[in-house]
Amino acid sequence: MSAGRRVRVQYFAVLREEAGRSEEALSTSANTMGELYEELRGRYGFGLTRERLKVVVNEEFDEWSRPVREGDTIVFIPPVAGG
Amino acid sequence: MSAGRRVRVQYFAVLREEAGRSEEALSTSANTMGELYEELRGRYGFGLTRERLKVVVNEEFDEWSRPVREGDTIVFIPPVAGG
Amino acid sequence: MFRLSHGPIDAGACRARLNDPRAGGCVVFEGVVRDENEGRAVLRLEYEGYESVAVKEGEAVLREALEKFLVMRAECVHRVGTLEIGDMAVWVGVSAAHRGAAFDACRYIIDAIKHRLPIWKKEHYAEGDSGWVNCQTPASTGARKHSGEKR
Amino acid sequence: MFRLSHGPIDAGACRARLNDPRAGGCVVFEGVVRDENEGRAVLRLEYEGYESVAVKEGEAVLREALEKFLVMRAECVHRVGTLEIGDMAVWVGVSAAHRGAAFDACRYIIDAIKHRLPIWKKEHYAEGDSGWVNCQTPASTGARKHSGEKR
Repeated sequence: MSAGRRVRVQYFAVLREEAGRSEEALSTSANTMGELYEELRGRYGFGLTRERLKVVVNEEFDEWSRPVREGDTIVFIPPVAGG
Repeated sequence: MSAGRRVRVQYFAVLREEAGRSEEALSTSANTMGELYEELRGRYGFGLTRERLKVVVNEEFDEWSRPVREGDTIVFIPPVAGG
Repeated sequence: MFRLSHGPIDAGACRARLNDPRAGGCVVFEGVVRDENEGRAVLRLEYEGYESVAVKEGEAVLREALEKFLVMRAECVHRVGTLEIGDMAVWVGVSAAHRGAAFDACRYIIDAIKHRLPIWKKEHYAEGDSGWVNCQTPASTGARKHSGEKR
Repeated sequence: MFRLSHGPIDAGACRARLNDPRAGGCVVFEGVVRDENEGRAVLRLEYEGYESVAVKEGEAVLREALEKFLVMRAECVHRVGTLEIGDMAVWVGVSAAHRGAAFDACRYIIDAIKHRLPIWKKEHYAEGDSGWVNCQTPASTGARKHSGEKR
Protein backbone atom coordinates (compact mmCIF):
# COMPACT_ATOMS: atom_id res chain seq x y z
CA MET A 1 0.00 0.00 0.00
CA SER A 2 1.30 3.42 -1.03
CA ALA A 3 1.72 6.29 1.38
CA GLY A 4 -1.40 8.46 1.88
CA ARG A 5 -2.12 11.32 -0.51
CA ARG A 6 -2.43 14.75 1.02
CA VAL A 7 -5.62 16.61 0.09
CA ARG A 8 -7.67 19.55 1.30
CA VAL A 9 -11.36 19.04 2.08
CA GLN A 10 -13.80 21.94 2.55
CA TYR A 11 -17.14 21.46 4.31
CA PHE A 12 -20.34 23.44 3.80
CA ALA A 13 -23.76 23.61 5.41
CA VAL A 14 -24.89 20.41 7.14
CA LEU A 15 -21.54 18.69 6.52
CA ARG A 16 -19.68 21.64 8.02
CA GLU A 17 -21.80 21.40 11.14
CA GLU A 18 -21.44 17.63 11.42
CA ALA A 19 -17.66 17.74 10.82
CA GLY A 20 -17.31 20.66 13.22
CA ARG A 21 -14.98 22.43 10.81
CA SER A 22 -14.97 24.38 7.54
CA GLU A 23 -11.94 22.70 6.08
CA GLU A 24 -9.01 20.47 6.85
CA ALA A 25 -5.85 19.11 5.30
CA LEU A 26 -5.61 15.35 5.57
CA SER A 27 -3.74 12.34 4.33
CA THR A 28 -5.82 9.53 2.89
CA SER A 29 -5.33 6.11 1.38
CA ALA A 30 -8.73 6.31 -0.36
CA ASN A 31 -8.36 5.66 -4.09
CA THR A 32 -11.51 7.44 -5.30
CA MET A 33 -13.73 10.32 -4.23
CA GLY A 34 -16.37 7.77 -3.30
CA GLU A 35 -13.99 5.96 -0.98
CA LEU A 36 -12.89 9.26 0.55
CA TYR A 37 -16.47 10.23 1.36
CA GLU A 38 -17.09 6.87 3.03
CA GLU A 39 -13.90 7.31 5.08
CA LEU A 40 -14.98 10.75 6.26
CA ARG A 41 -18.55 9.64 6.82
CA GLY A 42 -17.21 6.96 9.15
CA ARG A 43 -15.10 9.52 10.99
CA TYR A 44 -17.76 12.27 11.40
CA GLY A 45 -21.02 10.35 11.20
CA PHE A 46 -22.45 12.32 8.27
CA GLY A 47 -26.17 11.62 7.97
CA LEU A 48 -26.34 12.03 4.18
CA THR A 49 -25.61 9.02 2.01
CA ARG A 50 -23.43 9.42 -1.04
CA GLU A 51 -26.34 9.13 -3.49
CA ARG A 52 -27.67 12.47 -2.27
CA LEU A 53 -24.37 14.32 -2.76
CA LYS A 54 -22.22 15.55 -5.62
CA VAL A 55 -18.49 16.08 -5.53
CA VAL A 56 -16.42 19.05 -6.70
CA VAL A 57 -12.68 18.60 -7.21
CA ASN A 58 -10.50 21.66 -7.79
CA GLU A 59 -13.61 23.77 -8.40
CA GLU A 60 -15.12 21.48 -11.07
CA PHE A 61 -17.97 19.02 -10.64
CA ASP A 62 -16.53 15.53 -11.03
CA GLU A 63 -17.31 11.80 -10.75
CA TRP A 64 -17.30 9.67 -7.62
CA SER A 65 -14.90 7.34 -9.44
CA ARG A 66 -12.32 10.07 -9.91
CA PRO A 67 -8.96 9.05 -8.39
CA VAL A 68 -7.76 10.97 -5.35
CA ARG A 69 -4.57 12.80 -6.31
CA GLU A 70 -1.99 14.56 -4.20
CA GLY A 71 -2.95 18.23 -3.70
CA ASP A 72 -6.64 17.93 -4.65
CA THR A 73 -9.12 20.35 -3.11
CA ILE A 74 -12.35 18.43 -2.55
CA VAL A 75 -15.86 19.55 -1.64
CA PHE A 76 -18.80 17.25 -1.08
CA ILE A 77 -21.99 19.03 -2.14
CA PRO A 78 -25.11 18.34 -0.04
CA PRO A 79 -28.53 18.82 -1.71
CA VAL A 80 -28.69 22.49 -2.65
CA ALA A 81 -31.45 24.99 -1.86
CA GLY A 82 -30.61 28.33 -3.43
CA GLY A 83 -33.14 30.90 -4.55
CA MET B 1 -89.61 56.18 -40.96
CA SER B 2 -89.26 57.27 -37.31
CA ALA B 3 -87.43 60.42 -36.26
CA GLY B 4 -83.67 60.01 -35.76
CA ARG B 5 -82.32 58.84 -32.40
CA ARG B 6 -79.91 61.18 -30.68
CA VAL B 7 -76.65 59.54 -29.60
CA ARG B 8 -73.15 60.56 -28.62
CA VAL B 9 -70.18 59.08 -30.51
CA GLN B 10 -66.60 59.29 -29.24
CA TYR B 11 -63.64 58.79 -31.58
CA PHE B 12 -60.18 57.51 -30.68
CA ALA B 13 -56.85 57.06 -32.43
CA VAL B 14 -57.07 56.64 -36.21
CA LEU B 15 -60.85 57.21 -36.22
CA ARG B 16 -60.42 60.45 -34.26
CA GLU B 17 -57.93 61.70 -36.81
CA GLU B 18 -60.08 60.66 -39.77
CA ALA B 19 -63.25 62.16 -38.28
CA GLY B 20 -61.38 65.31 -37.27
CA ARG B 21 -63.06 65.30 -33.87
CA SER B 22 -63.00 63.50 -30.51
CA GLU B 23 -66.73 63.27 -30.11
CA GLU B 24 -70.01 64.51 -31.44
CA ALA B 25 -73.71 64.41 -30.71
CA LEU B 26 -75.72 63.31 -33.69
CA SER B 27 -79.12 62.20 -34.79
CA THR B 28 -79.27 58.96 -36.75
CA SER B 29 -81.82 56.74 -38.42
CA ALA B 30 -79.45 53.74 -38.25
CA ASN B 31 -81.15 50.81 -36.54
CA THR B 32 -78.07 48.92 -35.37
CA MET B 33 -74.49 49.71 -34.38
CA GLY B 34 -73.36 48.14 -37.65
CA GLU B 35 -75.56 50.46 -39.67
CA LEU B 36 -74.37 53.45 -37.67
CA TYR B 37 -70.72 52.61 -38.40
CA GLU B 38 -71.45 52.34 -42.11
CA GLU B 39 -73.25 55.69 -42.03
CA LEU B 40 -70.28 57.37 -40.34
CA ARG B 41 -67.79 55.55 -42.55
CA GLY B 42 -69.58 57.03 -45.52
CA ARG B 43 -69.47 60.50 -43.97
CA TYR B 44 -65.80 60.51 -42.86
CA GLY B 45 -64.17 57.98 -45.19
CA PHE B 46 -62.86 55.72 -42.40
CA GLY B 47 -60.27 53.33 -43.84
CA LEU B 48 -61.00 50.46 -41.44
CA THR B 49 -63.75 48.03 -42.33
CA ARG B 50 -66.17 46.90 -39.66
CA GLU B 51 -64.65 43.41 -39.36
CA ARG B 52 -61.53 44.95 -37.83
CA LEU B 53 -63.41 46.94 -35.18
CA LYS B 54 -65.33 46.27 -32.00
CA VAL B 55 -68.06 48.43 -30.56
CA VAL B 56 -68.57 49.71 -27.02
CA VAL B 57 -71.98 51.04 -26.00
CA ASN B 58 -72.37 52.87 -22.70
CA GLU B 59 -68.94 51.61 -21.60
CA GLU B 60 -69.65 47.91 -22.29
CA PHE B 61 -68.45 45.86 -25.27
CA ASP B 62 -71.51 44.98 -27.33
CA GLU B 63 -72.69 43.38 -30.60
CA TRP B 64 -72.90 45.02 -34.02
CA SER B 65 -76.54 43.95 -34.09
CA ARG B 66 -77.37 45.94 -30.98
CA PRO B 67 -80.18 48.43 -31.65
CA VAL B 68 -79.32 52.12 -31.54
CA ARG B 69 -81.24 53.68 -28.66
CA GLU B 70 -81.85 57.29 -27.76
CA GLY B 71 -79.08 58.58 -25.48
CA ASP B 72 -76.51 55.84 -26.21
CA THR B 73 -72.82 56.69 -25.94
CA ILE B 74 -71.03 54.76 -28.67
CA VAL B 75 -67.34 54.12 -29.32
CA PHE B 76 -65.96 52.18 -32.27
CA ILE B 77 -62.75 50.41 -31.21
CA PRO B 78 -59.98 50.18 -33.83
CA PRO B 79 -57.42 47.34 -33.49
CA VAL B 80 -55.70 47.89 -30.15
CA ALA B 81 -51.96 48.05 -29.47
CA GLY B 82 -51.38 48.51 -25.76
CA GLY B 83 -48.32 47.33 -23.86
CA MET C 1 -55.20 47.38 -9.00
CA PHE C 2 -55.05 48.67 -12.57
CA ARG C 3 -54.16 52.29 -13.28
CA LEU C 4 -53.51 54.52 -16.28
CA SER C 5 -50.71 57.03 -15.80
CA HIS C 6 -50.27 60.30 -17.69
CA GLY C 7 -46.70 60.69 -16.40
CA PRO C 8 -43.71 58.39 -15.86
CA ILE C 9 -44.46 55.11 -14.09
CA ASP C 10 -42.92 54.81 -10.61
CA ALA C 11 -41.74 51.19 -10.68
CA GLY C 12 -40.58 51.28 -7.05
CA ALA C 13 -43.99 52.33 -5.79
CA CYS C 14 -45.63 49.65 -7.94
CA ARG C 15 -43.28 46.99 -6.60
CA ALA C 16 -43.98 47.97 -2.98
CA ARG C 17 -47.66 47.15 -3.48
CA LEU C 18 -46.74 43.48 -4.09
CA ASN C 19 -45.22 42.96 -0.63
CA ASP C 20 -46.81 40.22 1.46
CA PRO C 21 -45.19 38.16 4.24
CA ARG C 22 -46.57 34.97 2.66
CA ALA C 23 -45.03 35.80 -0.74
CA GLY C 24 -41.97 33.82 -1.80
CA GLY C 25 -41.53 35.44 -5.16
CA CYS C 26 -42.47 38.35 -7.38
CA VAL C 27 -42.44 38.41 -11.16
CA VAL C 28 -42.43 41.78 -12.89
CA PHE C 29 -42.78 42.64 -16.56
CA GLU C 30 -41.81 46.10 -17.81
CA GLY C 31 -42.58 47.06 -21.39
CA VAL C 32 -40.30 49.80 -22.73
CA VAL C 33 -40.27 51.78 -25.96
CA ARG C 34 -37.86 50.25 -28.48
CA ASP C 35 -35.95 52.16 -31.13
CA GLU C 36 -37.42 50.09 -33.96
CA ASN C 37 -40.53 48.14 -34.92
CA GLU C 38 -41.01 45.92 -37.95
CA GLY C 39 -37.64 47.04 -39.24
CA ARG C 40 -38.41 50.78 -39.08
CA ALA C 41 -36.49 53.23 -36.87
CA VAL C 42 -38.86 54.72 -34.27
CA LEU C 43 -38.31 58.15 -32.66
CA ARG C 44 -41.17 58.23 -30.18
CA LEU C 45 -44.65 56.87 -29.50
CA GLU C 46 -48.02 58.24 -28.55
CA TYR C 47 -50.36 56.07 -26.52
CA GLU C 48 -54.03 56.99 -26.47
CA GLY C 49 -56.62 55.24 -24.31
CA TYR C 50 -60.37 55.09 -24.00
CA GLU C 51 -59.72 55.58 -20.35
CA SER C 52 -62.89 54.58 -18.53
CA VAL C 53 -63.19 51.31 -20.45
CA ALA C 54 -59.44 50.60 -20.39
CA VAL C 55 -59.47 50.84 -16.58
CA LYS C 56 -62.56 48.67 -16.30
CA GLU C 57 -61.08 46.02 -18.62
CA GLY C 58 -57.68 46.21 -16.89
CA GLU C 59 -59.33 45.58 -13.52
CA ALA C 60 -61.16 42.61 -15.04
CA VAL C 61 -57.87 41.14 -16.30
CA LEU C 62 -56.27 41.43 -12.84
CA ARG C 63 -59.32 39.81 -11.21
CA GLU C 64 -59.13 36.93 -13.69
CA ALA C 65 -55.44 36.40 -12.90
CA LEU C 66 -56.16 36.28 -9.16
CA GLU C 67 -58.87 33.68 -9.80
CA LYS C 68 -56.96 31.50 -12.29
CA PHE C 69 -53.57 31.33 -10.55
CA LEU C 70 -52.41 30.78 -6.96
CA VAL C 71 -51.12 34.31 -6.55
CA MET C 72 -51.43 36.91 -3.81
CA ARG C 73 -51.28 40.28 -5.46
CA ALA C 74 -51.41 41.55 -9.02
CA GLU C 75 -50.82 45.13 -10.13
CA CYS C 76 -50.61 46.92 -13.45
CA VAL C 77 -49.97 50.48 -14.60
CA HIS C 78 -50.17 51.51 -18.26
CA ARG C 79 -48.90 54.86 -19.41
CA VAL C 80 -50.64 57.09 -21.95
CA GLY C 81 -49.34 60.19 -23.74
CA THR C 82 -46.06 60.79 -25.57
CA LEU C 83 -43.18 58.40 -24.79
CA GLU C 84 -39.53 58.46 -25.83
CA ILE C 85 -37.22 55.51 -26.53
CA GLY C 86 -36.51 53.66 -23.28
CA ASP C 87 -39.57 55.03 -21.47
CA MET C 88 -41.66 52.48 -19.63
CA ALA C 89 -45.06 51.98 -21.28
CA VAL C 90 -46.44 49.30 -18.98
CA TRP C 91 -45.58 47.71 -15.63
CA VAL C 92 -47.08 44.38 -14.49
CA GLY C 93 -46.25 42.72 -11.18
CA VAL C 94 -47.44 39.60 -9.38
CA SER C 95 -46.49 38.10 -6.03
CA ALA C 96 -47.13 34.49 -5.04
CA ALA C 97 -46.05 31.84 -2.57
CA HIS C 98 -44.36 29.91 -5.38
CA ARG C 99 -42.70 31.20 -8.49
CA GLY C 100 -44.45 29.11 -11.16
CA ALA C 101 -47.82 30.72 -10.50
CA ALA C 102 -46.24 34.18 -10.45
CA PHE C 103 -44.65 33.68 -13.89
CA ASP C 104 -47.86 32.28 -15.36
CA ALA C 105 -50.06 35.04 -13.94
CA CYS C 106 -47.71 37.84 -15.02
CA ARG C 107 -47.65 36.53 -18.57
CA TYR C 108 -51.41 36.08 -18.63
CA ILE C 109 -51.90 39.68 -17.56
CA ILE C 110 -49.54 41.31 -20.07
CA ASP C 111 -50.94 39.19 -22.93
CA ALA C 112 -54.51 40.16 -22.03
CA ILE C 113 -53.60 43.84 -21.50
CA LYS C 114 -52.11 43.99 -24.98
CA HIS C 115 -55.02 42.29 -26.70
CA ARG C 116 -58.09 43.51 -24.84
CA LEU C 117 -57.63 47.05 -23.54
CA PRO C 118 -58.78 49.96 -25.73
CA ILE C 119 -55.34 51.54 -25.94
CA TRP C 120 -53.71 52.60 -29.19
CA LYS C 121 -50.15 53.35 -30.21
CA LYS C 122 -48.97 55.78 -32.85
CA GLU C 123 -45.38 55.36 -33.96
CA HIS C 124 -43.37 58.33 -35.20
CA TYR C 125 -40.66 57.13 -37.56
CA ALA C 126 -37.18 58.49 -38.24
CA GLU C 127 -38.23 59.04 -41.85
CA GLY C 128 -40.79 61.63 -40.75
CA ASP C 129 -44.05 59.73 -41.19
CA SER C 130 -46.17 58.09 -38.52
CA GLY C 131 -48.77 55.36 -38.18
CA TRP C 132 -51.24 53.77 -35.80
CA VAL C 133 -49.93 50.27 -35.04
CA ASN C 134 -52.20 47.46 -36.32
CA CYS C 135 -54.52 50.00 -38.02
CA GLN C 136 -53.00 50.24 -41.49
CA THR C 137 -55.32 50.04 -44.47
CA PRO C 138 -54.47 49.87 -48.19
CA ALA C 139 -55.16 53.61 -48.42
CA SER C 140 -53.06 54.63 -45.40
CA THR C 141 -50.12 52.40 -46.21
CA GLY C 142 -49.46 53.40 -49.80
CA ALA C 143 -46.31 51.83 -51.23
CA ARG C 144 -44.73 51.16 -47.85
CA LYS C 145 -45.77 48.09 -45.90
CA HIS C 146 -45.44 48.26 -42.13
CA SER C 147 -48.57 46.83 -40.63
CA GLY C 148 -49.02 44.14 -38.01
CA GLU C 149 -47.31 43.62 -34.72
CA LYS C 150 -45.38 40.47 -34.02
CA ARG C 151 -44.83 40.81 -30.27
CA MET D 1 -23.29 38.93 -14.88
CA PHE D 2 -23.78 36.73 -11.82
CA ARG D 3 -22.88 37.99 -8.35
CA LEU D 4 -23.13 36.85 -4.75
CA SER D 5 -24.00 39.60 -2.28
CA HIS D 6 -23.25 39.59 1.45
CA GLY D 7 -25.56 42.55 2.04
CA PRO D 8 -29.00 43.64 0.80
CA ILE D 9 -29.55 43.38 -2.96
CA ASP D 10 -29.96 46.74 -4.72
CA ALA D 11 -32.78 45.92 -7.14
CA GLY D 12 -32.64 49.34 -8.81
CA ALA D 13 -28.97 48.98 -9.67
CA CYS D 14 -29.62 45.48 -11.01
CA ARG D 15 -32.50 46.71 -13.15
CA ALA D 16 -30.39 49.50 -14.64
CA ARG D 17 -27.97 46.93 -16.05
CA LEU D 18 -30.76 45.55 -18.26
CA ASN D 19 -31.27 48.80 -20.19
CA ASP D 20 -30.77 48.56 -23.95
CA PRO D 21 -32.36 50.75 -26.67
CA ARG D 22 -33.31 47.63 -28.62
CA ALA D 23 -35.08 46.10 -25.62
CA GLY D 24 -38.88 46.08 -25.68
CA GLY D 25 -39.37 44.30 -22.39
CA CYS D 26 -37.77 43.22 -19.15
CA VAL D 27 -38.85 40.34 -16.95
CA VAL D 28 -37.64 40.28 -13.37
CA PHE D 29 -37.96 37.58 -10.72
CA GLU D 30 -37.35 38.41 -7.07
CA GLY D 31 -37.24 35.63 -4.52
CA VAL D 32 -38.11 36.79 -1.01
CA VAL D 33 -38.04 35.06 2.37
CA ARG D 34 -41.49 33.76 3.30
CA ASP D 35 -42.84 33.42 6.81
CA GLU D 36 -43.52 29.71 6.41
CA ASN D 37 -42.27 26.64 4.54
CA GLU D 38 -43.89 23.22 4.41
CA GLY D 39 -46.39 24.38 6.98
CA ARG D 40 -43.83 25.49 9.58
CA ALA D 41 -43.52 29.12 10.74
CA VAL D 42 -40.10 30.48 9.76
CA LEU D 43 -38.33 33.29 11.65
CA ARG D 44 -35.26 33.78 9.48
CA LEU D 45 -32.92 32.03 7.06
CA GLU D 46 -29.21 31.55 6.63
CA TYR D 47 -27.85 31.12 3.12
CA GLU D 48 -24.39 29.64 2.76
CA GLY D 49 -22.54 29.33 -0.55
CA TYR D 50 -19.47 27.59 -1.90
CA GLU D 51 -18.72 30.93 -3.40
CA SER D 52 -16.13 30.33 -6.11
CA VAL D 53 -18.09 27.46 -7.64
CA ALA D 54 -21.48 29.18 -7.14
CA VAL D 55 -20.25 32.18 -9.13
CA LYS D 56 -18.76 30.00 -11.86
CA GLU D 57 -21.98 27.96 -12.17
CA GLY D 58 -24.13 31.11 -12.02
CA GLU D 59 -22.16 32.64 -14.89
CA ALA D 60 -22.61 29.41 -16.85
CA VAL D 61 -26.39 29.55 -16.33
CA LEU D 62 -26.55 33.14 -17.61
CA ARG D 63 -24.43 32.24 -20.66
CA GLU D 64 -26.75 29.34 -21.43
CA ALA D 65 -29.80 31.62 -21.24
CA LEU D 66 -28.20 34.10 -23.65
CA GLU D 67 -27.51 31.24 -26.08
CA LYS D 68 -30.87 29.47 -25.81
CA PHE D 69 -33.21 32.46 -25.96
CA LEU D 70 -33.41 35.63 -28.08
CA VAL D 71 -32.55 37.95 -25.21
CA MET D 72 -30.20 40.88 -24.85
CA ARG D 73 -29.08 40.96 -21.26
CA ALA D 74 -29.34 38.63 -18.30
CA GLU D 75 -28.32 39.43 -14.74
CA CYS D 76 -28.53 37.64 -11.41
CA VAL D 77 -27.58 38.42 -7.83
CA HIS D 78 -27.94 35.88 -5.02
CA ARG D 79 -27.61 36.91 -1.40
CA VAL D 80 -25.78 34.91 1.27
CA GLY D 81 -25.78 35.33 5.05
CA THR D 82 -28.66 35.83 7.47
CA LEU D 83 -32.00 37.00 6.01
CA GLU D 84 -35.23 38.08 7.68
CA ILE D 85 -38.80 37.60 6.46
CA GLY D 86 -39.39 39.77 3.39
CA ASP D 87 -35.69 40.13 2.55
CA MET D 88 -34.75 39.52 -1.06
CA ALA D 89 -32.72 36.34 -1.48
CA VAL D 90 -32.29 36.39 -5.25
CA TRP D 91 -32.85 38.81 -8.13
CA VAL D 92 -32.99 37.66 -11.76
CA GLY D 93 -33.57 40.02 -14.69
CA VAL D 94 -33.65 39.63 -18.46
CA SER D 95 -34.24 42.14 -21.26
CA ALA D 96 -35.27 41.21 -24.79
CA ALA D 97 -36.79 42.67 -27.94
CA HIS D 98 -39.95 40.61 -27.38
CA ARG D 99 -41.53 39.54 -24.14
CA GLY D 100 -41.92 35.79 -24.73
CA ALA D 101 -38.17 35.20 -24.81
CA ALA D 102 -37.69 37.35 -21.72
CA PHE D 103 -40.23 35.31 -19.71
CA ASP D 104 -38.74 32.00 -20.88
CA ALA D 105 -35.16 33.03 -20.17
CA CYS D 106 -35.95 34.44 -16.72
CA ARG D 107 -37.68 31.25 -15.71
CA TYR D 108 -34.87 29.11 -17.11
CA ILE D 109 -32.35 31.06 -15.04
CA ILE D 110 -34.15 30.93 -11.71
CA ASP D 111 -34.91 27.21 -12.12
CA ALA D 112 -31.25 26.45 -12.90
CA ILE D 113 -29.98 28.73 -10.10
CA LYS D 114 -32.10 26.85 -7.59
CA HIS D 115 -31.10 23.39 -8.76
CA ARG D 116 -27.45 23.72 -9.73
CA LEU D 117 -25.66 26.30 -7.60
CA PRO D 118 -23.87 25.12 -4.44
CA ILE D 119 -25.93 27.33 -2.12
CA TRP D 120 -27.66 26.02 1.00
CA LYS D 121 -30.45 27.35 3.15
CA LYS D 122 -30.93 26.83 6.87
CA GLU D 123 -34.38 27.63 8.21
CA HIS D 124 -34.85 28.83 11.79
CA TYR D 125 -38.34 27.93 12.98
CA ALA D 126 -40.66 29.70 15.39
CA GLU D 127 -40.58 26.57 17.56
CA GLY D 128 -36.86 27.09 18.20
CA ASP D 129 -35.30 24.38 16.06
CA SER D 130 -33.66 24.74 12.68
CA GLY D 131 -32.84 22.65 9.63
CA TRP D 132 -30.98 22.63 6.34
CA VAL D 133 -33.59 22.57 3.57
CA ASN D 134 -33.51 19.36 1.48
CA CYS D 135 -30.85 17.80 3.74
CA GLN D 136 -32.97 16.01 6.31
CA THR D 137 -32.04 12.43 7.21
CA PRO D 138 -33.86 9.93 9.42
CA ALA D 139 -31.46 10.84 12.24
CA SER D 140 -31.81 14.61 11.91
CA THR D 141 -35.55 14.63 11.50
CA GLY D 142 -36.60 12.66 14.55
CA ALA D 143 -40.34 12.50 15.07
CA ARG D 144 -41.08 15.64 13.05
CA LYS D 145 -41.24 15.38 9.29
CA HIS D 146 -40.35 18.51 7.38
CA SER D 147 -38.08 17.49 4.55
CA GLY D 148 -38.35 18.19 0.86
CA GLU D 149 -39.06 21.39 -0.94
CA LYS D 150 -42.02 21.63 -3.26
CA ARG D 151 -41.21 24.89 -4.98
